[in-house]
Amino acid sequence: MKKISKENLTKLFAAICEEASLILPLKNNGMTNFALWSEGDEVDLDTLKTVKSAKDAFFPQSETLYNCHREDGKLKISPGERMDENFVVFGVRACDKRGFEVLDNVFLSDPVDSFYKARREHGTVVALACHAPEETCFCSTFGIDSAEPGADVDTWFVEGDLYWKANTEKGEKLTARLSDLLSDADEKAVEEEKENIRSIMKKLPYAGITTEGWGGEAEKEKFDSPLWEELYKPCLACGTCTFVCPTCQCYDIKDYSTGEGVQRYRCWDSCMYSDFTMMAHGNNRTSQMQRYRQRFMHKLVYYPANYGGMFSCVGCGRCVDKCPTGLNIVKVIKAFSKKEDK
Amino acid sequence: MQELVKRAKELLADGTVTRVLGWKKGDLAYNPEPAFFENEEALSEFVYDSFCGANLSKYMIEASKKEGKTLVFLKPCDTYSFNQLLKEHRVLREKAYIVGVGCAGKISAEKMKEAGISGILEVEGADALNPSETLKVKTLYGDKEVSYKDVMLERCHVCKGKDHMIYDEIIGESRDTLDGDRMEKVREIEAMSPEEKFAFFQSELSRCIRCNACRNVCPACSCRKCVFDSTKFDSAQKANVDSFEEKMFHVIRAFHVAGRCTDCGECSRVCPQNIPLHLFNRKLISDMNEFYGEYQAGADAETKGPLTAFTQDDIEPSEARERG
Amino acid sequence: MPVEKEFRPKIVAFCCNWCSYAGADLAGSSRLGYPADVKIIRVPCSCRVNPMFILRAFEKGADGVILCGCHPGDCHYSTGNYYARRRMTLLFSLLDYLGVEEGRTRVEWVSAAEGVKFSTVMNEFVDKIRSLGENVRLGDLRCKN
Amino acid sequence: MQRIGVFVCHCGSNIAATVDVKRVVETVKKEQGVVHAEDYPYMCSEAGQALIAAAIKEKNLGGIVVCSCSPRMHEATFRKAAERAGLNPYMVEIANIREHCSWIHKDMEEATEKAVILARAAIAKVHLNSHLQPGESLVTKRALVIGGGIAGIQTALDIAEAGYEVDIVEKTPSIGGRMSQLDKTFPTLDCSACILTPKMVDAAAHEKINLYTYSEVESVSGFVGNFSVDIRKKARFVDMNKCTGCGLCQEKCPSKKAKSEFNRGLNTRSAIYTPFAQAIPNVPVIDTESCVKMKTGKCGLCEKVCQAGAIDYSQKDEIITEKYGAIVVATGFDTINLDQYGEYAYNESPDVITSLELERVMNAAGPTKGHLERLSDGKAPKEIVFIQCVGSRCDDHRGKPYCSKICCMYTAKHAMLIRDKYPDVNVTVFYIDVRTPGKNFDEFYRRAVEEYGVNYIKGQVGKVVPQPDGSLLVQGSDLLDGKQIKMRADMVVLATAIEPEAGVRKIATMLTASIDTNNFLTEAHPKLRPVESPTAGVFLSGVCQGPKDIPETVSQAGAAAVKVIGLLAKDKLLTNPCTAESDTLLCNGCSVCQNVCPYGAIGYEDKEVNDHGIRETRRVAVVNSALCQGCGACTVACPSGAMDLKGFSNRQILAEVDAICR
Repeated sequence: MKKISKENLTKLFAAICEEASLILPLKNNGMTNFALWSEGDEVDLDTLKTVKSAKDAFFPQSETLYNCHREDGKLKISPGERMDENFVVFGVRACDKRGFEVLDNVFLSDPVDSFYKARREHGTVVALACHAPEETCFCSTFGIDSAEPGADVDTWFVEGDLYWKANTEKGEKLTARLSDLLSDADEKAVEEEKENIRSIMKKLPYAGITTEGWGGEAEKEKFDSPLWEELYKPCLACGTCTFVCPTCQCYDIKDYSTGEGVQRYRCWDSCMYSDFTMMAHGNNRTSQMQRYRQRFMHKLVYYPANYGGMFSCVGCGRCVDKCPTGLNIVKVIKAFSKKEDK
Repeated sequence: MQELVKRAKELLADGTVTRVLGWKKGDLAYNPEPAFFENEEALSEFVYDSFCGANLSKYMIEASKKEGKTLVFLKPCDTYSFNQLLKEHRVLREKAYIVGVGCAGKISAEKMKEAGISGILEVEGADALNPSETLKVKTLYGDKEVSYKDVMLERCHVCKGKDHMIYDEIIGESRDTLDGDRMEKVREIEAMSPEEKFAFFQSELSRCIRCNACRNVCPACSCRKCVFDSTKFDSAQKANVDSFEEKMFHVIRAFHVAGRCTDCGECSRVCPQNIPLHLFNRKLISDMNEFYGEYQAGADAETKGPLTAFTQDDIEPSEARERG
Repeated sequence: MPVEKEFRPKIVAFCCNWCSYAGADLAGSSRLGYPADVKIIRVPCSCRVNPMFILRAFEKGADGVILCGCHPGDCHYSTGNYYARRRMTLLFSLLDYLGVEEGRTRVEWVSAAEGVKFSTVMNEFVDKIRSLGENVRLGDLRCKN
Repeated sequence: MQRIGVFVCHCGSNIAATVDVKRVVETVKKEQGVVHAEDYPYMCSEAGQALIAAAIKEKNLGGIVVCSCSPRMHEATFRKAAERAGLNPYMVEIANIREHCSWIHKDMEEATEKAVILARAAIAKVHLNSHLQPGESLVTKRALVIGGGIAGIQTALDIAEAGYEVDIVEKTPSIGGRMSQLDKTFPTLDCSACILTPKMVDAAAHEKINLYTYSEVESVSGFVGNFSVDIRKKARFVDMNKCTGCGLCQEKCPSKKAKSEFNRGLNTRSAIYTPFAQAIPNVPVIDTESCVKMKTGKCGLCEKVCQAGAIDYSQKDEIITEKYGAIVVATGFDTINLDQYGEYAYNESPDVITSLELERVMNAAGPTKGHLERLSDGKAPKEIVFIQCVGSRCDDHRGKPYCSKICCMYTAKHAMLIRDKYPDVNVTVFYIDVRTPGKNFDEFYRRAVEEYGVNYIKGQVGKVVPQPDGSLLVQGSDLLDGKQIKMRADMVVLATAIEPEAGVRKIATMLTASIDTNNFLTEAHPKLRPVESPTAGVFLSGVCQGPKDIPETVSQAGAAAVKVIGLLAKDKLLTNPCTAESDTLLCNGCSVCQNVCPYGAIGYEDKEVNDHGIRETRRVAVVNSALCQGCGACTVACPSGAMDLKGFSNRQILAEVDAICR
């Protein structure tokens, strides 16, 4: 266990940047999002939840897959760049850290997504324990311990210090590189902090939410439930929930004509959108009810069916915070358990 | 609130309406959701409090396609949107039974969090018609207090007024919440140098994640298929790959709703990144009022909007700039 | 010192078929020159010009966009340019508000008989765009190489 | 993706001298979809067209781009050529590399580069063109002539002679126009009335011609072959069917102080009046401004004396709607207002008059019964000065930049007539240039100088100053002698510039006909289509199109008639297929397009739709392609992009934008 005083954080960031780039929560006009750090930026490690999750670091909202243009009547293709420099994502919460694992299942299993893989290989995750969980949090539902994220490096703020603990080889390497700035610390303060966090987690309004009844086995029964027809109605079909979500991984591939050529890029897509998975004949899902159902079925049924029971919701509560009409995954879970109670 | 439920039950019972469009209790202190209630029993979950900011008029597009009338609760500002939708034949008057509900200004959890309150468990005093001046908030981290005005939505500080523009009946009195000039920020930006203007909007718009919440909540953006989702202009976009795209999206969106936007403020309310989107709409409203005479979209369902009308001696674009 | 390459702006001129396009033809047949930077797109009427077209031009690298139509009152379709006038007044005002330099957009009314005016306007407009330099505020970087 | 052919025209050296056509050909060959490109000296020639046709067939082209002159010149030519070769004519696009390129640029490098870009834009567009089919519309076999002067009368007579119905709308109480105000006509010195009156009578008597005098066009809608026109028949207060034209009412009318419009205000007329003796119809009108009965309710003398009982004070303006296939504008001219020309003392002295006023003075039916006398004191003038180019060829804002064309000749005519009838009167003409291009015109002018001793001075008059003795001091310059001239005159006659009738702008707007900065109506092509307006179905006759004398006016009137006859002889017309079209699946049914449509071409229907599996009834816009003229206002008003314009679709225009900006 190491520590560094809060006042020296900027030095720490600068030191990280000597051999890697640094992505961490920055404040812009009152809103905090993960972004590339440079000296003078307003770092915000107090805000519990960035608006967008940290997934951009490994799966950016858009990225170029390849460029093509005509040269002497022939098509020339140049592939998009894979990440080839080390970077550090700092201040990731336990939920977002689990989110990366959800993405790993999808992008690192065959066929491997080489863009994602390159980023994962070059990125070191420094997580930050949640000092003050909020009422919208429910990570414990998915067995996540916000007091001990388990990333390459875990950190805790206690009093005026940031406590630092490396968990992996990558984490150790980073720690070694920063050893000049880090001093040794005992774990007592951190243990107290962990206890404190865990006790708050128990008091959260969503503390009792369980995923009982969900998972791959529930497919038919959940899919056919008449509840969806009631639940989806206020949905505006915007993509807020999917774009702030740390685990939504759907993307669309589009072409952009630059005049002299075409840039093929991918960008996040949202299953809430009417043109999601649009094909020549039209859409698989023609109504918003179907689209709405898809999102939750994916998180709570299809994904666990494919990946050994792991849910693709991490309980970060961003959708609870941000849905324009007050809808969220917890309401869905609750509605089903209420129905089943009857 | 009980009065609304009572009236809804009566209208359901006597067959005037087949369903009720209102707000349903949330699972937290502050997240009620728009909801259709098909029967008396369902109305037990009905709520109308200070967090019921959502403008229900756009849901009437779908409700107009259904059998029978829908009772819809509209706040004064929502009635402008309803009128505008009526003008554009997107909703049917005969399918709506409008109960105009009183409003004392709406608040949001977002604003409370901005005011430094986190871990909200209970909010006391958020009564829709008669809220307390100071809200008592029970949180995970102790009891807090916050002034109602401080957590009120921006749009309520520049409220269009207490009058409903269209209704079948009114329940509950509205409260005056106006204490600002809605064009103040617009003027402030107008006075900036082009460089400052550009920097300001660049910084605001750079946060846009193209979630389309602003568009999808907007009662004026009622297109079956938005140009940004269709291939008609080769303009289908899903992400802001380049900073130009967010400008394109927001400029065109503002232009498409010009003369139709009632300034209901929903776009700014729902933006997850808190981008002051109303600043685009208000600029256009301000220009149209100045150049073509005062016009309030949705004040009635007949008057032609400024972009579907003209006079022979309208201002020239160059003159408009000189006035700039 | 490297010699700076002369800035040659890309300028799109939307001209209505009945007045301004004919005015441009007359400028041509009268040999009234203007810089080759101006490229004309023929539209039936100024009211055919969608703000989307103008933004698209900037997106793809235009440095200036000008819209020319019949004089108010002389529209071949009676009312088209009146609508165009309102639309452009508002669009340009909004672009100014966004911080795009004012001179990059312009509306001019040019009749079929005004070859001289067409040429003068285009010369002026090109000068203005040259003085403003390259458009960097309203373009898609992917199109700049 | 189409298989595209590009054809680059040299236009002799018009294009080829500035644009490297070979390089254009080589460069566009690399463009996507271009499978054929070639150049030729004259693409529009028969051989050029054959070349295009051959390529279309051999290379199986799906679209062609012709890089040539303006599409306003030869788009139709190339479309026809394509059609003959079996290609839909709307698969042709023109890149205007002459008017918009070679003619305005000097640098070959620059012009060639631009020509390539213009070609690329056209190629990008033609990729998105679609096969359009023109519709058909029926032709109403009836013509409207606006204006009943010599131009209108002649046009109407010629059309009627071909067997078609014609209506003449004339705003004054009688047909006849300016020509009826003239005394004699150059260069033959015919009496104007003697040659005009028979034509007026012919027109009135013709079974195919219907006169609406004292009437004005109120509004026009529709399009070529199918115009609908509202005509306001102003209340005459005299029953046309009952009036015998005896003239007793005018004689007895107690109010005789109204200025005679016919005599240019030089004398007065009664409140109930016919403008002149030979007026057609010979039915008076009551001028409500001067009529005592109308103003005070008392009087009613005319009603009392009218034995036919034709007076009807209760008459109201009546609006009738008529359908026409073609409309001819023959609204004529007036002299300009001289308020700005203080130096000629026109407003100060009654002895300074315009030439048109002199016509009335010289006319036997005029204010002086044809005696040449000063209007101030009735004395016979001894010294008359004519001033030419008053307000014509003027480079300041007071006058007109153009030559009024008729003044040199009528001034020579006036001078000659005066010298002939009053040999003791000295006549001096100040001129800038004397322009006499016309049959027997120069001979006529020379006679005035040589035989009649008219004193022509090249120079301008700076000032006319009324003197205490009633005479006028004329200060001018003699440019040939290079000296200042001061001379005394008894009368000064101003050859005042002519301009289109005041109401023509309103009429042009109603007809959506273009008008130039001087208010002359614009012709479809200055050389090749001089009697047609750019607006289909609208034709031009007489001075409304530009200054003309009588023989030119009559020729143009006949030419306009031929164009009308050619149109009315058709039973059906092909309509422009470039009309708006709404995509039912995208339409919101919001009515915004209908609000901006100037033709009422958009309606709404409740339609059953299947929107990717969603079946419902929707209110959607439907365009009546017979009414739609293709302006595109609706396409921009439509927020969802449901409304698009065929031939100028959103994607076509965007493709052009992209190609130009690339």
